Amino acid sequence: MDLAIIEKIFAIVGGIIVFLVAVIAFWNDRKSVGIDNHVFKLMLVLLAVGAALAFFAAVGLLGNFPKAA
Amino acid sequence: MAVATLPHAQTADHGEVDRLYAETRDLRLNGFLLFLVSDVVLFSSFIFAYLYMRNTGQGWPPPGINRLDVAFAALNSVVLFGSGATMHYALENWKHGNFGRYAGLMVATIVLGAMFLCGQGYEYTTLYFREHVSWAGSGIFGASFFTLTGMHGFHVFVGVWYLTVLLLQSVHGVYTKQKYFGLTAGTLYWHFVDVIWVVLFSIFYLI
Amino acid sequence: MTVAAVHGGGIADHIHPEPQSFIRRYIFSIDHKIIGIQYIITGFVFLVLSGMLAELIRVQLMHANGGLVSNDTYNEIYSVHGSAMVWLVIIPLVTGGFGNFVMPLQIGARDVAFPWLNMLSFWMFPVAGLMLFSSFLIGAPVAGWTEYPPMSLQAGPGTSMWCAAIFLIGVSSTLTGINFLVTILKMRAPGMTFTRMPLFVWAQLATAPLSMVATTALAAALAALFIERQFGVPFYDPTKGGSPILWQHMFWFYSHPAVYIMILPAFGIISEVLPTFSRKPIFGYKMIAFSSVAIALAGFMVWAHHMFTSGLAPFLQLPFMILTFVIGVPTGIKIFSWMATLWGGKIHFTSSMLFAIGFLALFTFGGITGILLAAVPFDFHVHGTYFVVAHFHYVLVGGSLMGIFAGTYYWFPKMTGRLMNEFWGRLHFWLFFIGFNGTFLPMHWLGILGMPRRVPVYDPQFQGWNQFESIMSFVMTLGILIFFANLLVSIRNGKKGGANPWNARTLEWQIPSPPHYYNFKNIPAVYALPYDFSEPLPYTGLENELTDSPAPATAGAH
Amino acid sequence: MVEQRDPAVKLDRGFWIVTAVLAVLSICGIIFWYAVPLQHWLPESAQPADQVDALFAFMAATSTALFVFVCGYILYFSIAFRARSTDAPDAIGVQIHDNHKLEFWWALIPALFVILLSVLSVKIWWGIQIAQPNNGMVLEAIGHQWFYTFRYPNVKGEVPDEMHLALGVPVTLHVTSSDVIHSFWVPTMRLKADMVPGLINTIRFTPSAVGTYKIICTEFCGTQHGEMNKQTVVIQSKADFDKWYQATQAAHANMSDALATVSTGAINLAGGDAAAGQQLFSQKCSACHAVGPFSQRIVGPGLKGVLDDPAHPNLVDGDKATPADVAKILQNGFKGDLGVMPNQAQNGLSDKDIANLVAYLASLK
Repeated sequence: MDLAIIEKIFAIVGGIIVFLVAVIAFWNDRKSVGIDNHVFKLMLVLLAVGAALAFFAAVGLLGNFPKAA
Repeated sequence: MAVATLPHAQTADHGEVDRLYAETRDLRLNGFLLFLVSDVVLFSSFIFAYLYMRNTGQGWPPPGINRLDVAFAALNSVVLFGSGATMHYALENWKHGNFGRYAGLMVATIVLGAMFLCGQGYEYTTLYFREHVSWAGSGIFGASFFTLTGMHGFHVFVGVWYLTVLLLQSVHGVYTKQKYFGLTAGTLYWHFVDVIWVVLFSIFYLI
Repeated sequence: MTVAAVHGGGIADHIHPEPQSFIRRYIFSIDHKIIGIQYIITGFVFLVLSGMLAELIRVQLMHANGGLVSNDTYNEIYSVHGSAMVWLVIIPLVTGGFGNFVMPLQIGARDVAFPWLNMLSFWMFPVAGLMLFSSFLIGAPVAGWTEYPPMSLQAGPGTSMWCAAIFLIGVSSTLTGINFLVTILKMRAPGMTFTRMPLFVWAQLATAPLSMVATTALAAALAALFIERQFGVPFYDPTKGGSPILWQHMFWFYSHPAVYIMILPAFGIISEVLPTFSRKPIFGYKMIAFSSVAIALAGFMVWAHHMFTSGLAPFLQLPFMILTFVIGVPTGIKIFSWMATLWGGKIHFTSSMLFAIGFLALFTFGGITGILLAAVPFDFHVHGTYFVVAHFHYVLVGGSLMGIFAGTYYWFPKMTGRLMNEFWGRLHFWLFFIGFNGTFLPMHWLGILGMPRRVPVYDPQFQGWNQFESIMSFVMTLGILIFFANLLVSIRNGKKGGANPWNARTLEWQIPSPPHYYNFKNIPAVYALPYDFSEPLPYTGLENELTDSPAPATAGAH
Repeated sequence: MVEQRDPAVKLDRGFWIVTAVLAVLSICGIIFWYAVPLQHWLPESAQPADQVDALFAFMAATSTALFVFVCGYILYFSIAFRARSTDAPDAIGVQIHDNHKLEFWWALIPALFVILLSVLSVKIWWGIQIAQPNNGMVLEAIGHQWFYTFRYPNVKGEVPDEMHLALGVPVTLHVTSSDVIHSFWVPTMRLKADMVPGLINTIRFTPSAVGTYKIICTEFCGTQHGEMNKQTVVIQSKADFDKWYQATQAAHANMSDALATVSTGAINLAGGDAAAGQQLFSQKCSACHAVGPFSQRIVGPGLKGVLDDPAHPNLVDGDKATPADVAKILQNGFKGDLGVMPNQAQNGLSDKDIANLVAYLASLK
């Protein structure tokens, strides 16, 4: 199989897993207090966003594609 | 002078020592967060420089340079983001006293971080040898891409070592279930490195 | 007042025995007081060095055709003069020097939050200074303290040295900012709420985030310049696709807030000196405190007013112009409040007070010319001329340096236990004040009439005024020499001052001079603002500070 | 207790006398700046200068008034409220903390002043940046280390030494630089624009007084920056200007429109290495030129087939392009309808580099 396709499949699967893990971790932590925990929650949200971006890039909805000439 | 010989550890009871720990931890936590803020500013400045140069009106990427490979970068990003998740759960497990699972997740984090670095190395060599894109020789594209991702890679590299040291420290009993500021700092740092990559990934590969 | 109340908020004392060896005590000390004095001594050494460069500049400009040094040497001299005055004199003195010595004492803390980091910050500073001055050996930077590319890309190897030195001092500044911010936010004595903090602490609180954030942006710009010079990686070189304007954006994004890093602590010093010697509460405490913060915030949004002529899109000029005008409002409020503090006082004209009053006049002038420069149409005329030179010397010498002198006369007794000589202090003031105005006032006019800055030779029609300025600069220098002589003699032979020679009311004056290693035997509790002369002191827990009784066994260990 | 701490503010006669004196002094200052405007010391030579002077007069007058009041009160308070030798050593001043009414007013006054100044500055900014006539004669000024040159429409090459302008004819002046940052400042015009390499800044004005006026560089540009104030703007009547313009046109008729050259000899193109040329192209040329057809422009045209595609007009001498022609452009630079290309002095190409590049371009078909 083409290397690029393997890369994409891994990225898609990994993106979904990381997204779910980050969201679940955020949900478990949602009531925690303290400045460190607040920062952690913010970071988890951004992590989920990052995972989503990677997922969309891998499925081809986002990213650098040659513009239609 | 009397103050010079204060035997505080003898006079203070155990509860006071704990309170003192909480307070120094509070100072260190605030200091560490502010350090991360200044690091964010450092990255932001370079990101500003990149966006500024990118918008000086010659199209991007500049002629003669191919677009970056999104698929591989997405995979590599997922590796780094995954390490963020494992790191988060490592700290959670430490807090709950599951030291075994903590160690496993830490090792996973370190391995994933190292994998990200290898991926970046692979990407750099591909760019350099196959596409002839280099730091100094490819105009503002090479300058901004390699400077920013290199700076981030350096942070990851430092982070991998930092986490390794933390793991060894925790194996040797430097931290306890109650007192683990070093691990909190390590987790904050690692999350910070991840989140910077979210931004870099978006501005280099997605837009 | 219970013991618990006194100790209740005491936070994170660094309880180590006082070091006894000379090196750990005076060289690699982690005591904020020693570090503050180290900053002040080092800063004054660099003040002498860059003051000598300033005199070389003035001697060169005695004649329209120059003649003292070659053009290139002249360019090196003023570039190092500017860089050193900003980064090695004013910023370290007002933040590292007075901030370190005074701020923890004023908030009732035993040290800053990270004493070891504080020592590290300090030791970066002389190293950076030596690097900057030794760049003369390999061809110092020539493009002024702003180092605009492409000039700075072509200049000699000293420019890379300059980058490294400023980067180092920037890291030091950032670390100090972090340190102070945590100290002020977390380590105040119990009862010292935000609205009970002395105004010098407020000034440091407004400055610390500026040093932390803005200096990091400068570090990025410097790193890029260094990389481009050493490895040819294009950021700023237009022939390789880079943009010289990018440097200007990044540089001024730091250097405009840097102006406030330099002036806000001086505001703080003035706000301590004026009430003490007027025997009156500071007028409009909250307005002064909040306007410091407002100035610090607004300082991040006006950087491009340094770039009106460099090709900024016309419609971008407007917001930067108007925001710059707006900064005049909080500044004006401060000046009016200081003025009102004098009204109805019992003013004692100590040297410190003379400098504070001189500061008011000169800073007002410099602030007004700043408003003039912010108006885009007028800036088109005077940008890059001696008008600008005059403006920022009024703000930085007439403002910050006068504040530093006021602070030195004011806190010298606290640092050494001895007073400085008042007669020589007053002579210093008058020579300095007259010499300063004689040197810099005519520059406004020269700039408007057509004298560009950074020139070793100039149009002969300006020679008369330049000679007058040079002569007046000697008067100013004489004043500074008197100051240093006074300082050196007073350390050994000054009159003993006791704990509180000025009858001042902030916390640092309630403990012995010089303070002992832990500052406070007991951390005091604070009940009100310090500036109320008709009331008893608003502190409890200080009863034992001035007696010989040993500290209670719990002092230090909460 | 409260009364003692915050006594009612009483302003005595001395205060009002001083206020009156300061008011008189301020008015004198204001009259001074309007009676003796900037023009008195520094003549005006272009149309927006009068607006800048008006703004300056306003700002100088109001700031003088403000400064007189601040300094006057500081001086008066210092004298009137000095501690006297008859006072008890622990005597204290009037214990006033705040006066919200007063603070409101003195926050409002600078705010109003700022609003007024903003309105005036924006109006004059509009007059300088936006409202200037757009139909002006388009000129260019180019900064070099350490002199200026000028370009006129239909005059080949660059005009050295003096910049000639016609009285009353609007001018659109584009400024740029060939090396480092310079600045173009004519003090009598009250106008300035930085000359930034790679960037074109524009100022527009209408010459308004016949005479010879200095051009001064205000951005540090190297060793002889201080001597970059010798050249002048010559404003002449329309008839005199036309005479000069025609004479210059004739004198420059045989000049090349290419920029000044460094090495003048023909370049030996033998042994050019196309692979090295490709590398160079990606570094030096690709910012402005695509490897595509002639019509694919970035800054300059696409260069695919530059030596055999008939779509490429010959830029040098009108014949079919030869490798020597391309080398000549790389060597001498180019200026014309298609844009500006730097010459050898600016692009930093060695003769060998040029040979390599030509070989690479010849390989694109």
